[in-house]
Amino acid sequence: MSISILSLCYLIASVTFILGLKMLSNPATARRGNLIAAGGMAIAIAGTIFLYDNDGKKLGNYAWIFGGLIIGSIIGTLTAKKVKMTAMPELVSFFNGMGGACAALISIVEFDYLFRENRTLDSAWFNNVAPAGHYLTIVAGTIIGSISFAGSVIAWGKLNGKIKDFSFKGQHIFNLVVFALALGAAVFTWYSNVKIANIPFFITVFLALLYGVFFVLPIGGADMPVVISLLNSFTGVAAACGGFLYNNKAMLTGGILVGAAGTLLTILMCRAMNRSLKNVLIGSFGGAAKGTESKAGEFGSYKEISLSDAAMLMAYAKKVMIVPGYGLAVAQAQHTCHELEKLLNEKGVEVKYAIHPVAGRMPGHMNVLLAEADVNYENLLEMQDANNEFKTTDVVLILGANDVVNPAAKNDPSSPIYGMPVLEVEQAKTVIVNKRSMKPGYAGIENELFFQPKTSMLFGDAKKVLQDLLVEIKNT
Amino acid sequence: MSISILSLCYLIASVTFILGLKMLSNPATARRGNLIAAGGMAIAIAGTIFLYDNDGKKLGNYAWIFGGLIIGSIIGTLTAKKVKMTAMPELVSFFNGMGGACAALISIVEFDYLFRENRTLDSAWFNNVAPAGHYLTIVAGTIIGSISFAGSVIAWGKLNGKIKDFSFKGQHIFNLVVFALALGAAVFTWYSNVKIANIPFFITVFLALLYGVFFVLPIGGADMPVVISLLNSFTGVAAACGGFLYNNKAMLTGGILVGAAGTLLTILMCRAMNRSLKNVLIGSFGGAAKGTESKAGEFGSYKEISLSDAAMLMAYAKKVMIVPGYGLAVAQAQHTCHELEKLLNEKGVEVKYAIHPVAGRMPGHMNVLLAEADVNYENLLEMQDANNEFKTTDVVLILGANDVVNPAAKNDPSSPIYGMPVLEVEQAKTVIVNKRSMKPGYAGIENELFFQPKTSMLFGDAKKVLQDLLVEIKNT
Amino acid sequence: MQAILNFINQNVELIYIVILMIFLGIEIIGRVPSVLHTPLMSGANAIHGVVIIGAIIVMGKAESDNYMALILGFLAVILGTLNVVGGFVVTDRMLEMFKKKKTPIPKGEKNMK
Amino acid sequence: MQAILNFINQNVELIYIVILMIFLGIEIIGRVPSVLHTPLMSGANAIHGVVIIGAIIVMGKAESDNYMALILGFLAVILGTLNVVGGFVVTDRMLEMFKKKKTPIPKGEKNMK
Ligand SMILES: NC(=O)c1ccc[n+]([C@@H]2O[C@H](COP(=O)([O-])OP(=O)(O)OC[C@H]3O[C@@H](n4cnc5c(N)ncnc54)[C@H](OP(=O)(O)O)[C@@H]3O)[C@@H](O)[C@H]2O)c1
Ligand SMILES: NC(=O)c1ccc[n+]([C@@H]2O[C@H](COP(=O)([O-])OP(=O)(O)OC[C@H]3O[C@@H](n4cnc5c(N)ncnc54)[C@H](OP(=O)(O)O)[C@@H]3O)[C@@H](O)[C@H]2O)c1
Repeated sequence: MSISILSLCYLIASVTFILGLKMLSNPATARRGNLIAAGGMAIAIAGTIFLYDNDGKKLGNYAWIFGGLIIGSIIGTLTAKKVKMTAMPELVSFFNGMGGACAALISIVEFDYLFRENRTLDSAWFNNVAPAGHYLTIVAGTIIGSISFAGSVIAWGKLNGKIKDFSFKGQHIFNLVVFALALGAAVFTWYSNVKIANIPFFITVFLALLYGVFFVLPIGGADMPVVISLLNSFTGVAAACGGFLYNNKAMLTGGILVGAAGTLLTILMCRAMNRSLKNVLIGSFGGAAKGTESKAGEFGSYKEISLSDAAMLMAYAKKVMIVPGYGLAVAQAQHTCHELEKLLNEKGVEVKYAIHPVAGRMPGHMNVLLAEADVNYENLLEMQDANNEFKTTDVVLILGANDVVNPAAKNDPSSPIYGMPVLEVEQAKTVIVNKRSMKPGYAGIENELFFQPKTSMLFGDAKKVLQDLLVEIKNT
Repeated sequence: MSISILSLCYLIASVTFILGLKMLSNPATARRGNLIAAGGMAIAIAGTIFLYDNDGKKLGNYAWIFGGLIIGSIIGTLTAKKVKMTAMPELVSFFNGMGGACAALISIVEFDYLFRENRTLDSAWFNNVAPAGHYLTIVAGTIIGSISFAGSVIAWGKLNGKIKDFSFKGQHIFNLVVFALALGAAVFTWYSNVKIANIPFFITVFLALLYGVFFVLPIGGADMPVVISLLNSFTGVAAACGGFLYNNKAMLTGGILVGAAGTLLTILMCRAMNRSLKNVLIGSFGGAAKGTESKAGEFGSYKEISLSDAAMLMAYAKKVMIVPGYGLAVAQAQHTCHELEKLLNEKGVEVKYAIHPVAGRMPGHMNVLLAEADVNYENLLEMQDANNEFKTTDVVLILGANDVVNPAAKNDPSSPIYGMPVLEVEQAKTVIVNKRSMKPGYAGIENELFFQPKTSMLFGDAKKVLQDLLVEIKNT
Repeated sequence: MQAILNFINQNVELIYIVILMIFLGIEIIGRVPSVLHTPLMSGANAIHGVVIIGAIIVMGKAESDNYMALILGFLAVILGTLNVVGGFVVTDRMLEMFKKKKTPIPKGEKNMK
Repeated sequence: MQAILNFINQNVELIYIVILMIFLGIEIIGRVPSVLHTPLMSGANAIHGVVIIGAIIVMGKAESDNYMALILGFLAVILGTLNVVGGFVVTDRMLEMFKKKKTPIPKGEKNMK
């Protein structure tokens, strides 16, 4: 009886996961989708705690279980509520790592059971005593879970700046070897004596963790969103392994669903910034090479503009469009930017923001950033609408954006970002670009825009420059 | 062993069905999708014939099986190859009916087994001897299959004009009663004596067939595409019942897939012509009422144009757009229309066709029609492109189209077709409308276009008028 | 109630398959352009012809003295085959007519990507 | 080979579920706008927290003398809960920020349909 109700709970959970994910991929329903999935999850968890029994044996250790649940919930809620909006991707990565660890731990315990049951009998081989399918799922869960745990933690560290990119020659060979060894150890376990089978197994775990670390270490911090999404789908698969282990449909479906969706999402992310997944994972070495300025100056010379002139231009403009980019996030200048907007409004200037979907370093980075400085959402224009409004714009103020306004994406088929839709700022009357130097951005390429006649550069740290602008404009 | 291979075959089949259907819904891949699904089907069938065995018992009667397969294939291929393109929807309906019949027959035979096994034992009740779930699937398969068979055959008859619309007062009540009785008979079977259980069962079959007939009879011929799509999904469900009966995954998945997709497709079809499914099934009574011309003349007067003037206009135009509609199909004037096109081309006039997605009486009707008269596909413009070209068009020739060029869909919120995208012919310099009278079209509403100054009417049967036009133009 | 729950529990896998299939069926054709409605309908019609498998099984199981099963089964096989073969052939013919017209699309964009 | 076939045959339902799930996962998020990538990722991340169920089972089965199982299980429950609870909460917070901005859409079109 109770078992039947439980499988019904799991069925409901699976359906809510599907619906939730579906709704999450549509702006209008996303939030409800998230809640629905959460509801399903709650049902599945409650069901497991109270209804689970395998042939008559119900669960015990309720104290421990609830203890863990409560501790986890408190920490989870607090961190999630406290974290600064801009730090959310890190947090996602962190949580993802926890999930991976959880999957790995489960598999390890299950292996431990297999091991204890049999180590008493002497001189038997592990493969004689353990069912192959069972062991296979255990190993899969362990390895994938460990990789996703280690990788996510590294990614987390990178995003909040604790860990720096690190790579050495032939690192890929090294990684492959580590991975191969991990598998090797797992196979060795299978063929080793039951008494000592646990040793090679724990070597497997260790090597998997090691691989996770070195897999993510070399990848450029800017690509972390992609990596996190990938590790995310890994954890999904690890969870699915757990589903096989306990023949648990909720875990199975939920895991596979995330595994599949996560993989596609990873690819979509890469596509959004015109890169292939391979290029993100391997190409990351070129990090240095990418920064090349070999082509520098090929577009002739650029002109600078003084603060006062810039202030003048904006103060007397009818419509100003602000194009925020990664630089704004680096400079943490979103609040100052909002002040500028308000000041200009007082002067009767219409101010809008042009948001490029991949501006910054994670999808929606700019929405998050400006939301933090509570800029009014009505003023954030998506790329399409923005491109329609540039024609009627007097001044475009580019704050630490570069690739997303690079005309080469439209004009120059040889450019690495060719084909990526960009903000067509050059349609406006004048363009003021704020950045600290002529250095290129993420894509590491020159930007012809900076050299066009209607463009003028306003060098300096975004925050600093904005503050000075505020003063100047007040005085005009 | 062989069983394992068989379930692999079924697995492959299911996947190909999914892929096939997915590809079918995208113009670029549709044809390949159809072939892929067909391939999967072949695998499933071959697998069943040669690998099926239930606990040791392989299949027999190969002569009969192959006989049936061959006969079916020959008839199927021939009819499908011979049929005139415009008659294809009828054929689809016919084939769909055959599928429904097949599902029903299977269930009937399975019932017959249940019945024979037990009728020997005396004074037992059917429900004591038959497993409930098994009987339930049998009944479901029988009823749904029969309805879909009877309904499809009626729809087929209607489309090729053999059967006329027929409805009487309170028909819906009658239908509901018949349906209820069918279910009742099925329940009665369940509680009747094993010796005579077959009698109420066959009454069920009969009533289901009856319901199918009266379900489709009253619905207007124009709505048959929708009805066929609905019956299509019915057959899908019936097939799925078969899947449960033999715990056969290929049948189950294939059936459910079509059941679900078919239902959605039905709704999409209705939406494409701005109607609700309910309105199509029930509203069909209003057929007469819809034809109302109460509003006639509210738009003032219309002007006619003589053949010679029309010929003149077109012969000296730079660009002529032809808007084909249901009337062209009725008049079977596609070939004449093509001749006109060629003649005008000789005279250096550019001729294009503006195709509205729901022009005619089935989706893509016009594509099919003009393809038959092998009009060059490059000259068929979809609605969007057409609407962009009307501005630069000198003469629009409307052949038996009405609703799809009715401006009320854009201007008049009270209009039943309000919101349906239409061909904006009024953007062209002059509009010539050919139809036989001022009678309204499918939607049964007046068309303001006919009364606009730049519009002039050219009455008569499309074919006749086109032939006369040919002569006239030759003489100019 | 009890009965239903047990049923669910025993057939939970099948129920999953059915539910997932329903989701898929809806997701898959969600974005079909209306001009393709007819071929899509026709293609789906061919797919549910899979019911032929059932007919073959019936036919194959029938004892040689069970005329009802033999005759109805035989009929079922013929009709089922009609559905399958006819369905796929007619769909292919329909699509043939949209094919040429559609080539511009892939040519135009697909190559870009 | 033989072994694989048998495996397939025995677990055919599970295999179906897995395959259908893969299809669904891909179909479902196929059309997500890039601005939603981050929340979607975060939401998916929360969903795979379902692994917590496994942790609970491990914890619940552990005999009171099996310290390894107890400790690791306890840890697993905590981490899993972190994943689930934290995941959903942070996703909700993210979406909060896109929410307002998106309202125009439903207002604009949805009502038409
Ligand atoms: N959104 C995503 O999901 C995502 C993820 C990974 C990668 N990306 C990629 O990131 C790029 C985003 O384009 P973007 O235009 O936003 O950024 P960008 O192209 O990386 O350019 C950022 C610019 O900001 C300037 N900058 C840096 N710090 C600054 C500061 N403190 N004050 C003022 N300026 C500063 C830099 O020039 P100086 O050094 O001269 O100041 C740099 O040129 C795209 O190529 C996208 O593909 C996006
Ligand atoms: N495509 C689909 O899937 C589908 C399915 C069902 C319904 N529909 C509906 O059908 C309509 C299609 O629009 P439509 O403009 O193509 O057709 P329509 O609106 O039904 O108008 C057809 C017109 O052709 C004229 N006509 C009839 N026979 C003729 C002949 N022999 N020669 C010349 N003219 C003739 C009729 O006027 P006279 O009687 O005065 O000649 C009639 O006004 C839409 O409302 C659509 O929603 C479409």
